[in-house]
Amino acid sequence: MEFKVSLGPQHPALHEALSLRMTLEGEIIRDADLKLGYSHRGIEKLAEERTFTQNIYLTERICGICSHSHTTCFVQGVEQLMELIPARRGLYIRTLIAELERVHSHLLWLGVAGQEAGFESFFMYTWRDREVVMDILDWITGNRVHYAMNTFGGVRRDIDELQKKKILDSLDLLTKRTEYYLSIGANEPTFVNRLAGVGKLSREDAIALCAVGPTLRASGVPMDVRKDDPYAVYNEIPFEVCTADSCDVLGRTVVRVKELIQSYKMIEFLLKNLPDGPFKVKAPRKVKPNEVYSRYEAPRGENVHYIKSNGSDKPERLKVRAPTLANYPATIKMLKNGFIADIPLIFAAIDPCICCAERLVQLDNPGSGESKVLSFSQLRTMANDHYKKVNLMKKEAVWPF
Amino acid sequence: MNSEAIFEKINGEIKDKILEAAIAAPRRISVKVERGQLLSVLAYLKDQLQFTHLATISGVDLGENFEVIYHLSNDTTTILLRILTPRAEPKIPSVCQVIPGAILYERELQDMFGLLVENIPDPRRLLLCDDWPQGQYPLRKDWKFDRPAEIIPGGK
Amino acid sequence: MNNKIVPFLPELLRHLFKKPATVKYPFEKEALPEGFRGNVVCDAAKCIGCMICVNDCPAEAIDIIRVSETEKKFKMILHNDRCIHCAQCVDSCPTKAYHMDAEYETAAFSRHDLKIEYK
Amino acid sequence: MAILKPILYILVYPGLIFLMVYSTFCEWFDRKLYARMQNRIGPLHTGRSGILQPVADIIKLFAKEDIVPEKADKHMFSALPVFALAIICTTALYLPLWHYSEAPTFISFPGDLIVVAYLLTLPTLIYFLAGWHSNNYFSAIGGVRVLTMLFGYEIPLLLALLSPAVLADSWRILEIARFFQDKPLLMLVNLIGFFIAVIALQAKLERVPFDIPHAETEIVGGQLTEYSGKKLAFFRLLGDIEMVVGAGLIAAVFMGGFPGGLLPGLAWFVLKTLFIIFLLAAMRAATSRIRIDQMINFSWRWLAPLAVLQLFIVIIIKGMVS
Repeated sequence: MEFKVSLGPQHPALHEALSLRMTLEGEIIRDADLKLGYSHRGIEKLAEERTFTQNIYLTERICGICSHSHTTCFVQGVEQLMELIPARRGLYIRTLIAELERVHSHLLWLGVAGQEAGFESFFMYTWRDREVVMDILDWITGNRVHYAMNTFGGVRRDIDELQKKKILDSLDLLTKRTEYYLSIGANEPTFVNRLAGVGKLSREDAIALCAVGPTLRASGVPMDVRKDDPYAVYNEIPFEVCTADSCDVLGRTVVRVKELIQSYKMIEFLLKNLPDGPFKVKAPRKVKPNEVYSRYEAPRGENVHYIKSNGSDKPERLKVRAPTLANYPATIKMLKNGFIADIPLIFAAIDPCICCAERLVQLDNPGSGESKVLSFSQLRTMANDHYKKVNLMKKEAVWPF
Repeated sequence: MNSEAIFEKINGEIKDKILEAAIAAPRRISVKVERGQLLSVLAYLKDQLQFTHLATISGVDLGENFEVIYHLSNDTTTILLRILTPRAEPKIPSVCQVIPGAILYERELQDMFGLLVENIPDPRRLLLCDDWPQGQYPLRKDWKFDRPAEIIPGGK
Repeated sequence: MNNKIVPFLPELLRHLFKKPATVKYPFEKEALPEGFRGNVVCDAAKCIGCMICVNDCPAEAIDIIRVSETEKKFKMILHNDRCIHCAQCVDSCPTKAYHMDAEYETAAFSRHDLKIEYK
Repeated sequence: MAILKPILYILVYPGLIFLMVYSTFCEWFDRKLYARMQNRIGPLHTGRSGILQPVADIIKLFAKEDIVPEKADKHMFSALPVFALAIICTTALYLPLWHYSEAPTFISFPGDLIVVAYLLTLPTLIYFLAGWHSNNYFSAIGGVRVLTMLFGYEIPLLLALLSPAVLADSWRILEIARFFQDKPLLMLVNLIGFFIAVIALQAKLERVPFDIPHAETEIVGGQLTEYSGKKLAFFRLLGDIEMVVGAGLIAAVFMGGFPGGLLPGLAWFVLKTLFIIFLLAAMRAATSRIRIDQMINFSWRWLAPLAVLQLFIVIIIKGMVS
């Protein structure tokens, strides 16, 4: 007996709005389909009306978790358009924040994986330790989530000796805790059984469906923009690309934990080799007509900005492709023939950031382009009217059992 | 194989299929092709040069024409493969049979630019809502949205 | 697989007798870092009305209105309800008229209450 | 007066009021332990260190809008929570906590162990019916999972409860308790059975790792998705009382009952049930939710054979003792 169930747009497993329509056969998913667009904000269109300086903060708001990824991707692209060579100390600090952000994002992901699997203690502990990174970021940038550190030609704030020392001190704690979580994740039988063998994505499928980031690396493909197409100062830092061959959710967890440990090493290297000198250089306001294609390895995978300038202080076109969108086709593939119980885990394993993947303005009235402000009583009448209509439709619907 | 070698190879082996090729920036090659040659060039790049990863497809409104850019990358180089399609007849071939992962980007192009993707396996809307009016393509340059003045509720 | 039986238990039991990590927020407050980006505060005496901040503000939260053409008189409205606390105006201002304070409990009953006018 | 006494029994002391007070206290205890194990504070504000929080939650639920879905079977939907609560309160009356020797329970008869085990199964059935009659996909999936799980844990639980009964040579909870109270060393024989019973109780209470029927990240609220307001409050109370009854049953059967006079008997009851709730809370904190197929596999591959093994051990020991 097959029946269709819709997960979302509001569902406890999804932290953002997205609709997943599944055809179920008992507990097994036979077919899955995605409906996107619930949180589309029109950032690409909006960016065409904003100056480059304003766009830094606009791109920062594409995503809350990887806010630094999008600004860095945008800023380094515009720097190429401006033919500007950013300050070396600025680049080091930019890379440092990028790695700290990766640490906080991966720790967040570990917690989310625990929560989706019903392992609440794991969630609480990882998120408690994530506060350490959040505090560091708060301390050196002035905010916990939107760091606003990037600017054309470098970064906006310097790092002093005290901050350097504090970060190095916290790294020991974080390394120890991460190794502990790896041992828990690998040894707790209920948790391992939920992760191992779930959401299989073969190497061939991962390549064909253009998956990115840890999803791709867990299928044994060592693709990492930091190595393939080094930006910022990644060509000077020693690090390894972490892969796994198990092609399942456990592999993705292992890849992320390994990347955490790599990130700690990179942060230590960056702090110990921080060059002296200015942390930013002055940037021009206008940009020559040209185009640039900027790539960045965000915590979730390859982040892509295509920027075309037309000689003014505003971009002609800004195309943003966030890693989550690239992972959707692979997710559909993974969901098929899985259990209902595995949906949240498979979905969480790509570390979805739904509003990253969607970027359009929600118009209140798309036909005429009007936006209205409704009072509460109006809303209530509207809702009542709507439900009267819905009731009529419901009477015709057939109960599937 | 670094980007210079790839550039040489493209210029040597499929010179007749492409319109022009240039190294735009370090590790970036820009290749222009005719609309009809897109699939064969794409298949060549994928099979011979391991350009398996399609990062995204960007559409750009150039006024008379739409430019569609396929961002392909392998482990050393990124190719910006571009085609032009006239505004009067905005058709592009679907590349899903070569790269299955392109489906979401093609659906996005259909929504945002009103390009007609031929032989697309799944022509439904991706991002726009179901009651979005026909013929409105938000990312075209002539689609303007005038923001109404903001009314803050509870005004004095 | 070297599965142990409930490997998490020692950690859990140890924390049973430890102080919780939670901060009882409205009663206890954590120290703010130096350079925290709170609300924007303008020193109206320093403002020369150059409009750079108006052009740079990503959230259109600053309005400078010229009151009279002949005299150099401006009225500045800071829309704190739109402000995204990016501090770009602090960076852009040529006369350093702006700074950020350490206020973070900025809730209000009406968005109108958040508007600040400088003359 | 003769009629007043049973009414007091039912309404006040081992009956409704005592159960509700004690079960909300147990929920608070469980939540506080769970929170402290996770390095959190847990309930904090209502009452002294949040002790009244479960009561406040239930009062809040009673004040909420009570929605009956249009497509649901209205009579069944409304009647099920009341039935469930009535059944579980009846079960509680069989627990020997009043007094041990003369008036041990309000009603006690040979074979009440089987009756309690049977009555404890009924709420599970009601969960299934509640899910089914909600006429919602998530509820239906949740309801089916409830039944599937029932086949997993019920038989190990019964086998585990069987072994002390065999050892004590009685089907009366009271006599089993008295037997182990006289020979406390024999309690150690049932150690495997005790742990099996605790795990099965966890499954019966649908808590992590066995909260499969209402796994919120998968099927929202499971069988209770459509319930709100008063009816949900009834189900919550049901869960709390079920925890107390289950813990009390295990304490009575495996841990030597509740000896002594009126107050000490109650004190023993509280101590022993809180110990079992502590075990349940620790299990909840230390594991992650497993899949339904893994749960069935686990209970048939491990729990059931171990319970049978326990039974064999008990039979051998019994032969040696007598």
